[in-house]
Amino acid sequence: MSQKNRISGGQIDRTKTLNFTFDGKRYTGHPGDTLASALLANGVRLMGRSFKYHRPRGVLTAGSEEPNALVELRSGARQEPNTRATTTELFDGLTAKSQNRLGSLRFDAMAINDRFSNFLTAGFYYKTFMWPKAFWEKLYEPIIRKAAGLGSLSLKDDPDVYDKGFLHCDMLIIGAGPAGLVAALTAGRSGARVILADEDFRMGGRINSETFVIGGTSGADWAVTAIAELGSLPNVRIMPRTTVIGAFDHGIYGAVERVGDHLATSETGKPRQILWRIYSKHTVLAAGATERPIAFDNNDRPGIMLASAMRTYANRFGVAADKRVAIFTNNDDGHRTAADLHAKGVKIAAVVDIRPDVPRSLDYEVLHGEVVDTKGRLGLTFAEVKLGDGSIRTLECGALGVSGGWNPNVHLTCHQRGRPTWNETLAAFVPGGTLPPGMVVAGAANGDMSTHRALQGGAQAAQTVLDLEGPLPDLPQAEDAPINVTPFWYVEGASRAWLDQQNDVTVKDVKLSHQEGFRSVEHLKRYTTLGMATDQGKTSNMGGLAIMAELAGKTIPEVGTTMFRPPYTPTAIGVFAGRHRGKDFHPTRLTPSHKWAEERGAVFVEVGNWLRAQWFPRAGETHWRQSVDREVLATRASVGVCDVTTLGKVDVQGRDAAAFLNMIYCNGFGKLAVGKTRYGLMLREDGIAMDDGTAGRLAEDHFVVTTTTANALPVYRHMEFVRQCLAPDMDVQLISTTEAWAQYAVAGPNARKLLEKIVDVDISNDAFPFMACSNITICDGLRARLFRISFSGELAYEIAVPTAYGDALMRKIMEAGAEFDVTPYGTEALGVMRIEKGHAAGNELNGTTTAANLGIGRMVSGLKDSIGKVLSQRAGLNAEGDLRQVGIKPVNPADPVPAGAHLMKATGPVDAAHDQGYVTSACYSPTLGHAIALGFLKDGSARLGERMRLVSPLTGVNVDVEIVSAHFIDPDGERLRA
Amino acid sequence: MRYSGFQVIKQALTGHKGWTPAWRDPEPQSHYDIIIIGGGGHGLATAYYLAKEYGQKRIAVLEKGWIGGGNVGRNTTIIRSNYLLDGNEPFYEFSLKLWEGLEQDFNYNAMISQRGILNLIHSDAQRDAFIRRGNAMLLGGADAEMLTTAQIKARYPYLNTKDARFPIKGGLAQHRGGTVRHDAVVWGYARGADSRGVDIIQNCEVTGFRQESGRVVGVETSRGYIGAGKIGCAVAGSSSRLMSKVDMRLPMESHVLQAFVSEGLKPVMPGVVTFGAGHFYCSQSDKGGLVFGGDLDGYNSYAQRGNLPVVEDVCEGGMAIFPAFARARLLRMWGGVMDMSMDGSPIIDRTPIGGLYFNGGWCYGGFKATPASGFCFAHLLARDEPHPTATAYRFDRFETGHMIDEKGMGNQPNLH
Amino acid sequence: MHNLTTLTALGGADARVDVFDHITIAENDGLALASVAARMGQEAACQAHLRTLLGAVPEVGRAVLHDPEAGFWMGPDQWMVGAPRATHEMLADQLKDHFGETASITEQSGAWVCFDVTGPAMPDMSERLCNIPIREMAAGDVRRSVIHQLGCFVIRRDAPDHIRILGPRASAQTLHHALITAAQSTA
Amino acid sequence: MIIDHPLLGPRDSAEFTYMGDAKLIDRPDPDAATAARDFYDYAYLRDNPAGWHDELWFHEQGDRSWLVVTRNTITHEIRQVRLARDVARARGRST
Repeated sequence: MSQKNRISGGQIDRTKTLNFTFDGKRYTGHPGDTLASALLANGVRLMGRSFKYHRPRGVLTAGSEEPNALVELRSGARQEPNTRATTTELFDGLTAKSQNRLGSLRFDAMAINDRFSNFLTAGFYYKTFMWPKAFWEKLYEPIIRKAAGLGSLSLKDDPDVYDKGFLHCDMLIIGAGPAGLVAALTAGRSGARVILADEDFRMGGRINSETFVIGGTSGADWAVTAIAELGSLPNVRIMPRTTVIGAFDHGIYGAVERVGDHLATSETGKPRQILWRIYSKHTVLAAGATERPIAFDNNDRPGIMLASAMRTYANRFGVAADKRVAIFTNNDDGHRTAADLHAKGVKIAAVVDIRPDVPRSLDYEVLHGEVVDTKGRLGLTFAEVKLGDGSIRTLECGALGVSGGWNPNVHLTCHQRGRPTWNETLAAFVPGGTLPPGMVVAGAANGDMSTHRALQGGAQAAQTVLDLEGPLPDLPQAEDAPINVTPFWYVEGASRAWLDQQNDVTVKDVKLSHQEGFRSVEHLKRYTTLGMATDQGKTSNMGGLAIMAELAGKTIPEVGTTMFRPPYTPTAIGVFAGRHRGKDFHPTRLTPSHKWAEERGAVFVEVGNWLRAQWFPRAGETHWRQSVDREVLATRASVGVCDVTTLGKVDVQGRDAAAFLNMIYCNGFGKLAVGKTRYGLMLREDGIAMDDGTAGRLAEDHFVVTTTTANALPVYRHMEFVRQCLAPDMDVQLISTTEAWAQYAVAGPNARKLLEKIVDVDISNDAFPFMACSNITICDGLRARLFRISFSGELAYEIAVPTAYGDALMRKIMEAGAEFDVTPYGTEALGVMRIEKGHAAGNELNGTTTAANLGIGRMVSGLKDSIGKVLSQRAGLNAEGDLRQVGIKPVNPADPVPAGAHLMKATGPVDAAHDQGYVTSACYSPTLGHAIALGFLKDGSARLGERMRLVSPLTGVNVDVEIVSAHFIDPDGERLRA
Repeated sequence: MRYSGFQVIKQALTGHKGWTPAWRDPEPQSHYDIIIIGGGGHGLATAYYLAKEYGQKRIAVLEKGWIGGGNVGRNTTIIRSNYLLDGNEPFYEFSLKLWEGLEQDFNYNAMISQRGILNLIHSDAQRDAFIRRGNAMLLGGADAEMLTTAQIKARYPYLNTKDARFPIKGGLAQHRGGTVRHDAVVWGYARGADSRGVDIIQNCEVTGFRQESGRVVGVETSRGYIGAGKIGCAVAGSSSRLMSKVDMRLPMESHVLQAFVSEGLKPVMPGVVTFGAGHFYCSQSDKGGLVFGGDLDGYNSYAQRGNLPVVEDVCEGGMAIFPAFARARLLRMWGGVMDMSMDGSPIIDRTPIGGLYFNGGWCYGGFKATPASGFCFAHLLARDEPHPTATAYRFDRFETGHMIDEKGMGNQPNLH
Repeated sequence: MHNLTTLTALGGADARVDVFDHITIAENDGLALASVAARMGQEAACQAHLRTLLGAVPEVGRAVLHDPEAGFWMGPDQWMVGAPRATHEMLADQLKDHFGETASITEQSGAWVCFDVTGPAMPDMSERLCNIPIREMAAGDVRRSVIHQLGCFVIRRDAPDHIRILGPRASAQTLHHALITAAQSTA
Repeated sequence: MIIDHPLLGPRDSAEFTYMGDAKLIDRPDPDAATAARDFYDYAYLRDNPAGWHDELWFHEQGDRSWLVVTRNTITHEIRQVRLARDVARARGRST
C-alpha cells in the first residue's frame, strides 16, 4: 500500500519502513510517525465513530487533545481501548481496530441514531423511559448500556507490569517546547537539579511542527541541539514520553512515563509505564497551548481538523491531510498552515477568514466569509462558504483546517486553587488566581504566543524561581509575530454544529440546555455532557462557554470556567497500582516457624498481612475438621504447640511504666509483682473495648505488653499518643518488638513436662505458678522469655526466643515433645479452644462492645483514672437488659449454631424488632461433641438456661438453642493452674 | 409540563421550542414558612416532601452556588440498604423503597438501576460479620443473599481468583441495591418541588441567623435578609461552618472523599462490587465509565480535591480484584467534602435553638439516603417529631452513649 | 552453651546474595541490634554513654559508622545500636551494663532483616523503591521510609554506591522480592 | 502533602497517620464534678474550622513522634509544625 499523502520533509526516518494494520488492513509508515500520521499518509481519513450518533470521524488534532481518532490498540490481553491514534508512536507490527461500531467502520449499523438525532437531544433520556416502571431495567437501560461506552477491555489479566517511583528535584519543567527548553538550559547550567518532562516522544514541542527559524537554524534542529546540551548535564534528567498528570499539594506532581508503549512488547521485567511522584521545589509549567476549532454545520466530517494539526502533519510528519485543502480561520495563525502546505506543494483551495481585513496572499485565494456547511458521507468532499457579500461558494477539498485561536494549557495551574483569568487580546483564559505554590508559567501556556516570547519567558521563569543573579542569558533570534485573533465561536446554521465531537454535543444542545434552565457552567456540562469525554473538553469547552455567555448576555469570564481536574490525560489504572498486584498487593508477614510449618504441610490462612498455619493435615485426613478436631483433642489430652509470634508485643520500660499501664488499661497494674503477668483490657476514650492482652512485669521498670494480632499497630500508636500527648513527662519508653521474638504457646497437661526438657530453670507449679513470667535461658544458655498464660484453658506456657532461633526452638519442642506425641496446632484449633474456654477475641471485641458486654465490667477500676473510664459510665452503655456475652449450645447436638445468626425468643415473632442478640464466634467442639458458640444476648447473664431460637435466614438455619455459660470447659480454671 | 416519551416526540417535531426551564429562578420573598438551607439532594428532597407529603406552603431552598453542586453531584451514585444496626437498617430500607418508586413520583428519569451490590468476603471473621449483617437485613425486611465464590465468578469471570493476596471467599449480595444517575436526582427533586411552589434560590449564601428570644426568625444572606418560621439546615460538609454561626459545635469533622471515573468502555460490570480487603468499590455507569472510589484522604479538609496516595491506594485495591482493568484509563478524579460524624451515622434532629433543625453527618453514605433523609427531615420540620425510621439520629446520643457505630471505629471520624 | 542454630531472615542457613549487572543485593545476617532510649531526666548521661560507645552521638537523621558498635538516630532520645553478631550476640545485655539506669535497652536483633545494596544503579533502583532523595544523601544519612508498604531504615554507607536497608524481619521475603524486581526493572 | 517535621525536615504526609483536632491533648480532669460533660465535649465535639486547624499527626513510618500541625483546611497550607510532646508540656500536662 502506498503512502499516497506522504510529502517531503518531516522528522521521520524514511530509511526504515514499519508495517502496521488498522481494522485488519495492512499499511506502512516510518519511525517518527504516530498512528494518526501514518494513517493519514496512507490516505485513511475515517478512523472512528462518535459516541451517540455514530457519526464517521477522522482526526481533529495531532496531540493528546484528540476527541475522535480513538482506537483499540494491540490485541489479546494487551488490547487497549480508547487509545488516541494521534499520540500512539508507530512501531513495527502495530495492530489497531476502530471501535464503537456495529458492523464495519464504514457501515456502522448504529449510525441509525444519527437519523433520530432530533429526538436524542441533550437530556432527552431524563424525560422518558419511565413507563412502564419495570421497563427501564429490563428493556431501555440494557439497550442504552450496550450502545454506550467506546472501546472494549479484553477482560484478560494485563500481562504487562507497571512500576512506581519517586524523584526529587529543584525544578520540574513541564513541557519541552521553546520555553521549557530554555528554562531547562538556564536552570541546568546553574547546577540546579532539573527534571524536564514532555508528553511527546520527541522533545521540542510546537517548534517541531513549525517552519520557524531559531537562531539561524530550523526550530527543530535548535531543539535537537538544546536537548543534546541538556543531556550532557548530569544534574538534568530528560524525560520524554512523560505526561505530568496532576499538580498535588505542596509541590508533589504525578507523572506517567510510558517506557514500553512504543515497543512491540516491553522488555522482560521492565515496566510498561512508571508512575513518578515528583517532589519539586519549583515548577515551570511550559505546557504550550491548544488550538480550538470553530463550530459550523457538519463540521465533524473526516478531513476537517485543526489548522495547526494539519501543519503538524505536514511539517513534522511529512504528510498532507489531503491533496487539496482549505482553511477556515479567525486569526493569522490559520494562514501559516496555508503558507506551509502551499510551500510543500499542497493545493490550497482557499483560505476563508471571518475577518473583513484578511491578510492577502499571492499564492492562494483568501476569502472573507464563513464556512456554513460541508459534504461527504465518510470524508469531506466539499465545503460551502458564505462570502462576505452573502453569496455562497463551494470549495472542493478533502481536508479543511480550522483555526479558532489558541487556548493556553492552564490545566495544571487549576489542579489546586488557581482559577484562570480572561485575556482579551488572545480571547482565551490564561493562568490566574492562586497557582500551586512554587509554580511559574512560561511560554504559550502563559499566553506568550510567539517563539521569541516563549524563549524569553522560559529563561525568565528559571531565573526567577532559582533566584539567579545577572541578566537573562543570550537568547537566539526567533519570530515574534502576534496572532491577531478575532473571537468567533460558531457559525449560525440550520443543521448541527459540533462542539464536543466525541460526546456529540452540538450548538443546539447548548441552546436547549439554556432554554431549560441549565445555565450554570456545571449544569450545562452535566446536562449536555459537554467536555466530559476522554479529551475532557480540551477543544470543546470554550465554545460551549462562549455560547452560554452569548445566550445569557454575559461575558465569557462572567459565565466562568469548569474545573480542570487531574489527570491531564487519561491514565492507565494499572500504573497507579504499580507493583501492588496479585500476591504483591500487600506485604506478606511470615512467622519464624513458617518454613517448618510448610515442611509439615500446613494449610495457611491470611490474618491481616500474616500468613499463619491454619491446621496441619495428616495423611488420611480429608476434611479440615478432622485435622482441627484431632489437634484440639491431642492438645487437651497431652500437649500441643502453636506459633503465636503474630501477637503484638510492646516493650514498656521506665520508672513510670506501671503508672503508664494503669493509664492505658482499665484494670490496675500498679501492684502487679515482678515476675507476674496480668490480663488487661484497654478501652478507647469513648469507653468501648479497644483491645485486650496480657502485660508481664519482667522488672520493676520493665513490662512486656501483648496485643491482639490485628491491633498491634493501632494499640502501639495509641500508647505513643498517651505517652507523648497526655503524659509527656512520665518516664516511660515504648518500642514495638512484635517481630523481635518468636513466641510459641505450649499447652496441655504435659506442657510442663515437655518444657522442663528445654528450659534451664525450675518451672514447677510452685516455682513458676499460673501467670508467672520471667527472663530465662533454655537449651543451656539461649536467652528466652517464659510466660505462664493460657488461651486454651489448659496448663500452658508461652515461650519466646530471639526470632532467628524460632525455627530451631520449634524443632526442639517437637523433638522434646515426641514422647508426649506433641501436636502442632493452627489457628483453627486455637480458635476452637478459646471458644470452649469462653475467651473473647476479635469477633467479640468488634468496636462496639463494652467491658460490661463482655461480662467483665467490674474490671474497670474505680480507684484510678484510665483511658475510657469516664465515658464508659454513660447510661447508654450501662442500660438494663444490655447485651452480655453468653455461651450457646444446640438443644439437638447435631444442630449447628453458626456465627452471624440471631437469637430470638423461643416463641414469638422472628424479625428485627424482636432481635435478642447474635452469635459472634462458633465452632464444633470436639471436646463436647457438638457445636458451641459465643454470642451477645440482651440481659444475657440472667438468662442462662433459657431455650431460644437461633435463626440465620441468610444461610437457612433455624434451630433451638440453650443459653449457657460462656465457659464450656473447666469453668473454675483448675487445669490452667495445675 | 409533564415529561413523557410523547412529549419528547412532540417537541422534536416542533423544533424543541416548547421546553421550559426545569425550575424557575425566582427572587427571594421577604418571608417563608420554612427555609431549607442547602440546595443539595437532601435539601431539595426535604422541600419536595414538605410540599408534596406534608402539605406545607411557602417554602424556599437557599443554595449558595448552583443546586446539586455538592456531594449529590460528586458521589459514586450507589444505592443500597445493607446496614446492620437497629438505628440504621429501617431508615435505609425506607430510603431504598422510596428510590424504587421515585421516578414515577417526581416524573423524572433518574435511571434508577437495581443491578445489585456485592460485598466481597476475604476472611472467616468477615464472613461471620457479613452473615450477621445479612440476617439483620432479612429480619428487617430487606433483601440479602450469600453468594459463593463460584456464583460470583459466574457474574464477574475476570475477578482475580488466581493469585489474589486475599482470596475471595464469597460475598454478601443485595440485589435491590444499584445505582442512580446522581444529577437527575437533583433535577428531579428540584423540578418536582418547584412545580409545587417551592422557591429554589441559587447563588444565595446564608451568612448568619437572626434570633429573637432563643428562636430563629430568619437568615441573613448574600441576597438580603429572609424571614422564616422554621429553618432546616442540610449542608453536609459545610455543617460545622454553618452551625458555628449559632455557636454550635457539632460531633463531626469535614473530610474529603475522592471519586474516580474511567473512560467509557463497553459493558463489563453488571453491578456494584466492593472489595473487602482494601479500599475499592466499583460500578459502571450507563455511559460506560467505571465509577470507583475508596477511602477518605483522611485529614480534615474543605477542599474538593484530594491527593495522590489515596488515588494509588484505590487503584491498588482495584487491581487486586480486577487485574483486567489495568489498561482501562482513569479519566477524571474529584473530591467531595463529607460531614463525617463521630459514629459514622447521621443526625436528623432539632437543635437547642427554637425553630432551627439540623440534618447532617451523612459521612459518605448520604446519596443513598437522599429520599428518606428528605422525607424524615420534612416530617420533623412539619410535625416537630422524628419520623419513626429516624428516631435514633439524635444529637444527644453521644452524650448518653447511644452511638450507632456500624464500623465500630469509635469517635474517630476519618475511620468510619 | 546451647546448640541451637539460627536461620537467616530469608529462611536460609546462609545469607543470600543476588547479583545483577549493575546491582548486588546481599542479605546481611551478621548484625546484632538493640535500641537505646534515654530515661526521662537522664538524656545527657545517656548521650555521654553513647559518645563513649560510638565516638559521637548520632544526630537527627544520621548514623555514626563506627566499629565495632555503630549507631543511628531512631527518634527523639532514641537510637539503634548495631554490632557484629559474632562478637556481640548479647548486645542488649552489654548495652544495659554500659548505660545502666540512664537508658532503656531493648533487644532488636530478631526484629530486622538487613540488605546491603551496592552498585552503580543503586540510585535508580532506590528511586523505584522509596521516597528518599537518594542523590542528595551523604554518607551517614539515615532515612526511615516505606518500601512496598514496609517501614524500613535506609542508611547511606561510606561507599557512594552502597545503601543498607533494615526492614521488618517477618516481611523479609516481601522486601527481598521488592528489591529484586526493582533491580530487574532498573538494571 | 508535605509536613515539615521539626526534627527531620520535609516528609511526605503519607508517612503519617492522622488523628485530628489537637484539642485531644487537653484531656479533662476525670475527677471534676463536670467530668461526664467534659469528656463528652472532649471526645465528640469538634471545632472543625474551614481555615487554620491545629491537628495531630503521628509519624508512623518515621520517628514515631506525634506532631501538632497547623494546617489550613481550605488551602492545605501548613504554617507550623511542633512536637506534640512540647505542646502538651506547654499546655500544662507535665505532672
